[in-house]
Amino acid sequence: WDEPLIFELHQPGERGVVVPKTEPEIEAEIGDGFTALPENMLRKKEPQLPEVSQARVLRHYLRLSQETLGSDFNVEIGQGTCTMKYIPKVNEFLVRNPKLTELHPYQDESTVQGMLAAIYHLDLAMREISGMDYFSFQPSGGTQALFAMASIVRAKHGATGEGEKRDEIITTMFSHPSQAATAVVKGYKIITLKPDEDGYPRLEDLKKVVSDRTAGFVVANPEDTGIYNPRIKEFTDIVHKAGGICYYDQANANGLLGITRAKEAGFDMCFFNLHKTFAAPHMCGGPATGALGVKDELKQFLPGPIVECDGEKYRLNHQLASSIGKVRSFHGVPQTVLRAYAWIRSLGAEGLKEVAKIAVLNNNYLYHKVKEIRGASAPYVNGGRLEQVRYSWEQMTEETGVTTEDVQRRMTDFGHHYWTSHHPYVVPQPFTLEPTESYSKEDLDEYIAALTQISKEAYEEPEKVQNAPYRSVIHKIEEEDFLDNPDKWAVTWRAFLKKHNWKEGKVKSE
Amino acid sequence: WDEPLIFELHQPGERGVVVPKTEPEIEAEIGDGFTALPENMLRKKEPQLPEVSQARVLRHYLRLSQETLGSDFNVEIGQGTCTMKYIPKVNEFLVRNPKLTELHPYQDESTVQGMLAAIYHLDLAMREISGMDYFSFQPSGGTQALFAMASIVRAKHGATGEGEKRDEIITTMFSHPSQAATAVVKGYKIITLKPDEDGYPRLEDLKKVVSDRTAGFVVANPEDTGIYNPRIKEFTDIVHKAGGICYYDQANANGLLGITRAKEAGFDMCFFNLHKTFAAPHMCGGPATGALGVKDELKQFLPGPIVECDGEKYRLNHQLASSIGKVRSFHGVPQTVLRAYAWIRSLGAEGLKEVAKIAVLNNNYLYHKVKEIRGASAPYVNGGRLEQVRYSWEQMTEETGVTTEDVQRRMTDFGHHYWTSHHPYVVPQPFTLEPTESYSKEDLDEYIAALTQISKEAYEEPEKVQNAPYRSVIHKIEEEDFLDNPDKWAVTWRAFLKKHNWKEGKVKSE
Amino acid sequence: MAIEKQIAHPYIPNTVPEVQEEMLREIGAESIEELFEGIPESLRFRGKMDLPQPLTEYRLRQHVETLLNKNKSCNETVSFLGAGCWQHFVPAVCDEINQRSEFLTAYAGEPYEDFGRYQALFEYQSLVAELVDMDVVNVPTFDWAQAAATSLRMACRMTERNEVLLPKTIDPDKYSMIKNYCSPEINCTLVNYDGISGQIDMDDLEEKISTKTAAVYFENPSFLGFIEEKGSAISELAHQFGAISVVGVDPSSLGVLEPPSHYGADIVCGELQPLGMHMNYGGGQAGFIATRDEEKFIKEYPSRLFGIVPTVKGEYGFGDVAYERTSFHDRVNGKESVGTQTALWGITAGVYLSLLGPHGMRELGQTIMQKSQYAMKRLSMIEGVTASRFNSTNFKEFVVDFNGTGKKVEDIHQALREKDIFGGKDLSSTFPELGQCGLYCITEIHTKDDIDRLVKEIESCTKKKSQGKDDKHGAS
Amino acid sequence: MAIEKQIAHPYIPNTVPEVQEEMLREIGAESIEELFEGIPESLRFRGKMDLPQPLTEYRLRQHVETLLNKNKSCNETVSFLGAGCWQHFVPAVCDEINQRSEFLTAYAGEPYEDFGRYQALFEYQSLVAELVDMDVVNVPTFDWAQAAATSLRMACRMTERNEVLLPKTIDPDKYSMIKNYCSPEINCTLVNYDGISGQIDMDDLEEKISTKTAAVYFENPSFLGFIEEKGSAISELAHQFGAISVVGVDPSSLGVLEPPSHYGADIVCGELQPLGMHMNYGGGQAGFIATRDEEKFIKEYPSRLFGIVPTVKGEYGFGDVAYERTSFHDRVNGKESVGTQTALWGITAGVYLSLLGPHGMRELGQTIMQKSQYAMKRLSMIEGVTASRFNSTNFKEFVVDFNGTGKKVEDIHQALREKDIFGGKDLSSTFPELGQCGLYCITEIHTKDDIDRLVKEIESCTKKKSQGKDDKHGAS
Repeated sequence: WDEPLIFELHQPGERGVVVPKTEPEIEAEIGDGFTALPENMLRKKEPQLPEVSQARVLRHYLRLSQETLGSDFNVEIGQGTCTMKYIPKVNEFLVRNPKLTELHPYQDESTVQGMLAAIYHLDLAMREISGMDYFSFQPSGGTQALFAMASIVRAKHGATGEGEKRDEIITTMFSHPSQAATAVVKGYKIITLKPDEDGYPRLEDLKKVVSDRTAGFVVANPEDTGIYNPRIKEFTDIVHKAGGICYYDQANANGLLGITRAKEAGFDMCFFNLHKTFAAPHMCGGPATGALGVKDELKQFLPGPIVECDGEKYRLNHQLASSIGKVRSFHGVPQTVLRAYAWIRSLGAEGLKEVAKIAVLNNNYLYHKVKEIRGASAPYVNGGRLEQVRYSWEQMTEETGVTTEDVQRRMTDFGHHYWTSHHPYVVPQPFTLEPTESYSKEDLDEYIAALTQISKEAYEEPEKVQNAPYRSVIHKIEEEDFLDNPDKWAVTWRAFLKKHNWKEGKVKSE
Repeated sequence: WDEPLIFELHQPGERGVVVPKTEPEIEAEIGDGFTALPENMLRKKEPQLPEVSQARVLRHYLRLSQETLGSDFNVEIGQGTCTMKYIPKVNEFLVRNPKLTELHPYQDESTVQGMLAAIYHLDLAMREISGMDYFSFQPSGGTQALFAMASIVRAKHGATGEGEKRDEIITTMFSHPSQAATAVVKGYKIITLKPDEDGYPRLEDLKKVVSDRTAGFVVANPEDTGIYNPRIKEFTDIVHKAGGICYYDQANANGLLGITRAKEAGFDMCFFNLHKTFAAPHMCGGPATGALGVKDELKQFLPGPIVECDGEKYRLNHQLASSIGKVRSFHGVPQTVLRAYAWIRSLGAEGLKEVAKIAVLNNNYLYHKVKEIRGASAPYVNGGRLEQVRYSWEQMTEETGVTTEDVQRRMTDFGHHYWTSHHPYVVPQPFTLEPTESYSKEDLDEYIAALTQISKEAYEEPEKVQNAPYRSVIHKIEEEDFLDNPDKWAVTWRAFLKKHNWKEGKVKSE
Repeated sequence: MAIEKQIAHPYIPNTVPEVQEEMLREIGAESIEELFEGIPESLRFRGKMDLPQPLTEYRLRQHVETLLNKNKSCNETVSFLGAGCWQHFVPAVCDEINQRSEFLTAYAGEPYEDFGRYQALFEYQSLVAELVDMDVVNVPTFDWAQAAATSLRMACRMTERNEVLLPKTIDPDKYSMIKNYCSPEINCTLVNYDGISGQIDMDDLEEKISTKTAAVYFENPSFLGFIEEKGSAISELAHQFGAISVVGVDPSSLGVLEPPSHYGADIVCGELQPLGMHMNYGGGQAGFIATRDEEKFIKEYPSRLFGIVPTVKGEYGFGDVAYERTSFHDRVNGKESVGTQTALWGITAGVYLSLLGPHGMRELGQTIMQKSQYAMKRLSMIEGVTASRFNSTNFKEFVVDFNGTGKKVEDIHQALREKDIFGGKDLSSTFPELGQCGLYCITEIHTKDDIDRLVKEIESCTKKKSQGKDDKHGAS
Repeated sequence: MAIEKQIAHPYIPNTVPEVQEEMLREIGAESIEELFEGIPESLRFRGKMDLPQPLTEYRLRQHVETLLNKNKSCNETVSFLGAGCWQHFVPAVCDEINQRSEFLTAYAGEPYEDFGRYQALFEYQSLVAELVDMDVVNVPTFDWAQAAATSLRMACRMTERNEVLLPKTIDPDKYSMIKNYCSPEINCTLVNYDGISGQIDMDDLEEKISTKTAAVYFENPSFLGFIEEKGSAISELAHQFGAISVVGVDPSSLGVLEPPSHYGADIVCGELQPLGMHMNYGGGQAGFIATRDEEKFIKEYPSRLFGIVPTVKGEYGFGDVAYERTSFHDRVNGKESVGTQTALWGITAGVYLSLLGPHGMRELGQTIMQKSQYAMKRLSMIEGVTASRFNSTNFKEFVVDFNGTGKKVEDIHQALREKDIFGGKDLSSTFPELGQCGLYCITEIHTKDDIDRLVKEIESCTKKKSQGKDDKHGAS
């Protein structure tokens, strides 16, 4: 499709929809409704929204949808650390039920017993999976869960009078940026442990940095590299000894279900992304849920309300003793809670463990095969990866000049998605793959074949890769100035119209 | 996508879904359930269905969906006579309601009052629109409605003892093939009236062929040409005088809503395709509804049951005196009945008339513009078209060798669909366009631009058009032998595997 | 700033006056009314249609939902209705695919723009072919009844004869449809059934068959739920007389039952609704016809048959096999007629079979057999009740005989309905020779609890011999 | 032919043993267990998780539907709940688009494979920009509360100050979220409201504002539903002290109310849920932030901001504007944090605004004003009831004062619930100074009948002064 912007479809007088109207009786009694309005508050100039008929709006967005590569459509293993797994269709039908979509968050508890039951039973399941004692599903994303955990750390030390003193949070290099970023928002200084030559954080480094200024320790395990730190209990012990709180970034716990738990590794809190490990969809980037679990002694700090059950009726407990307040309005994202609940119910305990086993099998198979591709490598320890791996094209880039970003664009031509890494690029020319349990050997082989082909091209005709893509909706973007120059950037169509008049040059499709 | 056939995705052991199981208690009591089965009736060899995981099945069919150009996605004006109009999304959500989808057709009337009410009220609306007295929604398509009408003609004459004698049905050239074909099934001989130089059937021709062998007269008006026969009442009068029954093919009545009716034109029966004029979707070709309306005296012949109302309760009347029986099981396609009802309720009487007016406006605009394209013409009378027109590329073909089928393939490259005509091609190098009320002037201009461009190509570089398409999922088909040679045709994958071994040559996409 | 009274309808973009004027200018007309001049005044409808006021989208939704809420659906109750439309498990993926805008709104495109539609329908043909173990399957027709009627017409054309035999246990509604479709040229005759087993009475069949017989039609399982065991013998007899053996089949049985092609069927037809279609108050029906890959069969199909055909680049393309036989090609001499039928249900059935695979189909069949046998066994324990009425093996459906209870089916079902149970189809008027019987259906969706509850409620309402209608007020 | 007990799970293709063996052979491992060797035995969980048995798809659906049927939804009743989550008309096209598999399952692709996602979000930004009449809008954040909290943090960074002022009429839950998000570095102070009008007490504001003030935050309409009229004066005062004016807004009002940018707002934030999202028990929330197109604002956004950027062929491409400010780029020095938030709701809000257009938004606002004024008028006719409690103009919500009835809100609402009416939010514990008051919400979906019924039922339950709880048994 060569689909214009919605504003370009503007035809004055057209309508997409008619909103319910005021009854004539009310209009007769009340008038136009504006009389009561202070003159200065009445909008004088209509918003310059486009006027488009319903069919054309639908066609527009349907076409845009077809120009989007949802994970339902491809072998979506290129977004390592994000656990792009199969989103069961039945769950999507379940969350479209008006008995969920048309619930108001302030309805009386007696009218939402079904939803509260689902929340409560997911809590029970999460406790089994993690070994934690209580869960809150309010954080609507991993970042918000990390923020909530940093807030709890702050509140906990605040409660013991150490809030001011303990102002450092320790993290590691191969972790999600939000671990550090959310702690910074809560006023913490960040101490980052670097990996050793095998990719593990060093116990000695940790020992050096812990002190009575240590507020907390946040880490993922395995980290983005897929490497599991076997000494994690020693890490948490050291932090505990120094008076710090250990919290576990389990955004992606796909290789660990039923295998190992936060509790045994000594963590005080953890969170799971329901939109990753628990098969809720990513929805272009949310809404999502970061399910936050804590041990008993931290329950009082949870954002409220949480759901409790007296054996018969479910109720909302708003009265947590030292709650950090709220991190998101109402009850988080109940649709995603229900999805995760449904997913767990479709697998059971054995099924969850099977998920972990196949995720790890798939990842090791992929790891084995990718390492055989010319110019590709997997830095750090040989073997020992769980559910994902951060790879490197360092050698290929040195030998051909083709970078990981070039490969990324070229992968589009094969119908694949491919992600590099968070910044900073500790691993040079990185790419991060995570096959999850959802993909078959044949799927993995297809992805591997594409990488192999691109490597071949890089060595034989590098400009082919460098000028990619060729079969995308658009060609290669020339971005620099349009994104970083305040005179050129345009975050909205109105800003674009003010700054540029560049429609002419646009390539028209046939 | 270069998506294989589903059979090529077979991986023994994979599963798409698990069906509900037998409880262990039942299994304990009954055993495997096969003991009771006569040995000769137990299936020995499993059906050779593919084994595929759920995600892969979903991916497969989603990709096929993207390779299908639904009318939601394009300016779907190329399927003239089929009234491809906007399918309101709200109606689709309404028919997904379990209160409809999970109804069994033999439920007690007391448990389906809502559905019966919808059927009844659609009947009332159809009566207003047509002037007929009763409607049956059992025929599930226009062809079946035409068949039902031919059956009623037969039954009616049978009732008066003229069943054997009256064995001719008169129709016209520019009508749907099913008019003749269904009458043939009912044992009738077909007499076809040819158009005069202006495209009208001749009254004199009709007079020549009517006799006491005339069973009925079936016609569309306007016909496929979009030309309305203003003397239609004279036609029906002549047939009535000869003792024949007149039935009206209103498959497409889009230009007539609120403008003129079957009753005034003297018809005894008519039918509307709810999936055309009344905005139910075509669904790749059904299920659909041909709403069949009759005048009072033919009610007793209707296929049963029909819905009646005593002012309070709705009931099914199975006891029509001389019913032809049934033409389709149960109550037709109730989803489509509900869609049509919803569509009418969203427009009202004025809205329906507006539909006709804009459909005719759009068509005349298109007619005016297409005639200006080099090599294109609209045979027969100048002007006077209602909602569709059959055009001709005769001149262009003569001058360039480019045929209407070439244009058809080339239109795909522009994201458009384009239909030629039913057989036989009375109009040479035909194409039939019907813009309906759903498309804006801008949409029409886009379609016209594509036709204009192709005409230009035909005159400048004809082979470009002849070798099209270039941007389709596939290239030009070389069909002849594979479709008409019994040694080569393959209607199923298993037949294909037996006859051909041609996988190797298949072009692989990147 | 009052609300505009005259606004463009969301479904009709060109209600905008300025655009209309521009278009009229282009056409050279003064008004839209002028464009209707071809319709004489005497035919113009100048009244106002008596239709309710238009509703906005929200109010429409409210209105229709209020209407539908007056229905009580089978998933709010436990239903044992079958008789040609069955409540099965519909995988969510089936719904997702047939709700896709692309498939929902596609129609008659060429394999270039509608490639996916062609491939999906070709796959559907191929999948059903595996199920029935035959090489040709059509793009689906309206329903089983239509498929059977067309199969019989195909047989008549092939044999150039005009008599067909059908079993007396056939669904009367289906028979009425077939009869109308076959009349006036083809005579339909019913063959008696054995009173004990329900099976076709071979003596009667032998008596009625002749060299005028074009086809013998029977079903497996039969309408009354039992398995017709003598398929081979029936087919052989038909073949002896030069007739075609046509067998109608419920495909949900084909994971466990032999396909008719294995006992001599020349044409197999049946109903696709069990393969992924919701019941939709009967709107989920779709029929299929399957044959061997022989020219004499293919030439007689009225339906479209999509076949593989290569492109200039050697890709798989698709097209209509033997198009010239259709009424699209020749409206008078084509085979019967073709038009919009039930393509979307064909695609959906393909999705269903892809999801279930051979194991799923076998488990489906086995589960149905186990549960229905359990239900029959338990029902037969009720005093005065026998299930099945016939002494044959059943699949999915069976006749429950209430004659021994002294109660009418109607009253029993009324009592069940008050307990939110929909009993089976009442056969008392359509099969009067059976007296007070009902056709009950058990599929994989029924649980042991559902069945036990049915048994309990029937027990309770047949026991109270004299109370009769008073029960009604005891309902919860 | 028994049912296989061990079968591959439909969600996990590689449970097939043969495939597993082949993969292990390739890896060079003996078993899958071996791949977990990196996890020490002491950390291994060797127990069995106590989870219920797995359900097949059909049973899962039955189970969850049974659960959800225990809920009573707002479209089975008449609900007057608002307070941050509102029941509006959701066009079917919005649902269709956000249920599309493509958008549902997309995530973090590049503009090459996810072009549609980028364009749809860019359009959303552009459409909201028109609504608020500002040039920059972000990819949406979690909700209004988060948008407000981030707006305040942006203001603090821009001014290098750490005190913010907020109105005492703010939603207490939102305030608790903002406070936690701002602590420990930023101090939040509440400004009193005028007891009669509810408007911000300008004297108190003048007293509390200083050159330490980073931002003054207020809302329009306010949490309690009235329109804050002195926007210009407040903004001017803020600017005098070098502070940023931050205004939170309900976008459903912006077809009729002036956008905050017209009365001095520097940062506008708000809630997108009214623009096409179902309530979803609170799961429909999404926040936006808008500013002028100035570098000093853009540099402080933590969110992604998609901008247009040309391709080598001159097509529209899209990319992240000023990416270096984000925590994705710099985890320690980036602005706050960014991650998965509510992109799908952003896309949906774009669809909604495209459908309504300027006229639809105006009609929406006007309809809400008319109907809510009607409701206030009628409610005020009830003895002892005043609506609104505050002497200002309201939009959509208003405070109903029950103090004169001698009844507790809780009891009135309980009585209403028995009539299938959900009364508004009880304010008695969160705004104790108001006594027995409720926050009621009227949108375009309410009919005159709905409102009249509410009035009648309140009348009836407030009249019966002494009967109290006995009412309960009168429910239908």
